Amino acid sequence: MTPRIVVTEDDFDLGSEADMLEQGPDTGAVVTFTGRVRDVAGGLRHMVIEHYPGMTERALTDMATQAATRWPLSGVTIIHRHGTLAPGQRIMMVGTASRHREAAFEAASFLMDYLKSRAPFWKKEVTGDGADWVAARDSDEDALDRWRS
Amino acid sequence: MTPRIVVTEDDFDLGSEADMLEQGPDTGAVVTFTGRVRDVAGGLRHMVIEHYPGMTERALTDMATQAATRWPLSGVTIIHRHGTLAPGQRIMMVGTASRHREAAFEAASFLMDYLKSRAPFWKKEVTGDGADWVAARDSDEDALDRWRS
Amino acid sequence: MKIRVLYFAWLRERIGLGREEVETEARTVADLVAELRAREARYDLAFSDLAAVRCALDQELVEFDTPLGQAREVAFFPPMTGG
Amino acid sequence: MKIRVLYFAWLRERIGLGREEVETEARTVADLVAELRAREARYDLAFSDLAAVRCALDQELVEFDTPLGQAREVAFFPPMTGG
Repeated sequence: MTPRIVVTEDDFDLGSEADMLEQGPDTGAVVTFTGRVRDVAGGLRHMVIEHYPGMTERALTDMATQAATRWPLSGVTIIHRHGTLAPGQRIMMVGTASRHREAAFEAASFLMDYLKSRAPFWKKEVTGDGADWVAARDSDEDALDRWRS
Repeated sequence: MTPRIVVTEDDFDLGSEADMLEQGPDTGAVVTFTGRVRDVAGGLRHMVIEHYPGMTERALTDMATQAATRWPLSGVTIIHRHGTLAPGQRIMMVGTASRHREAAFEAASFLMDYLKSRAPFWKKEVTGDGADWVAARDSDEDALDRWRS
Repeated sequence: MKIRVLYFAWLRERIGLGREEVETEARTVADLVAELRAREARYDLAFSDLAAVRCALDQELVEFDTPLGQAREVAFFPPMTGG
Repeated sequence: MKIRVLYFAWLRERIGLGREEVETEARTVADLVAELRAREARYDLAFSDLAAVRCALDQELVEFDTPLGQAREVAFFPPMTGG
């Protein structure tokens, strides 16, 4: 299983990404998570996502590999955009394919938890009042606890 | 939030279903689960899915309503096919949209657990050796325990 | 009273039909099952292991000891295997 | 030794550059931070609350007490907010 890792300024097509994950005779379950720019109080003009080229791809590949070690996965896709994104635009997706639903759900949830606080992306929100870097949430850090065993 | 419930013989388009769920200014997270006909030992010719028209739609609507009571959801989609399906074809999907990822993940997982053993669908596998109704798994019944509180 | 009885999956196949109208004085679902089993061997066989049968009254899952009441439709089927 | 130092997000903005080559004899990441803070007020300000700063050595997350060793690249940034 070679994970599909994409870091890009461009949008992606969820349908064709899911189609790719569905291939293979033993894939019964595909879970996708898609994250999208929400509007914020005060009116979001756009969001700017910065990342650390090189480390980003390494970190995402490492997470996908860890997931494939913990669950029997036939496919993993992680796509994350950077640059300037307007409200309503897609930011990222993870997709997991497995024989059974539990593995696909858990692996997708694991990948999201790690991606939130271990992949080198930073979000800045630009509103009419100025620009602010999004603060990390303690709850995102806490979410990692359930995967430590 | 009016759930989108579809019981049909036809295939569906995951991309456009996810697009519909992504609408709305406060939707930050969309989770989809897609189930697909796996091949089975002995060589699956096709699967036949029978359902209970009328009760099926009621049961799925009821599950979606329960999910929306437990989690802050801006959208729920459940699509389930019936009739004859070949290996590799999509059987069903659930999709959930929310402000935050935890709600979208948990609600999708909840819907799948209920759908597996509380929605009136029955699967029959047709192989070269004959036809057999798929037996319910105890683990599917057990999966419901975690949602009882 | 007259009630519509539906059978699904292997219950439908063993009994040989998917629906029928039944005239019954049964008080509960279990009483109705007993009447059906007394009719013919194919019913008796289909209902021989009730642990493997589920039932719905007017499209709601119920236990076998549920009174039929004013129900218009009762359905029998194996444990569900959707998803 | 010479090491490439990268800054991201508000650290980049406060320091006013995204990368630089630094000549240092620092043993650990923390020693390097101390050297940088001693240079100029903008560095001192950027690193004033280390609890809000994360670092990576050759693109792997590490603690501040990690020896620089033969590392060629060190990066400083706020807690990550991907997803």
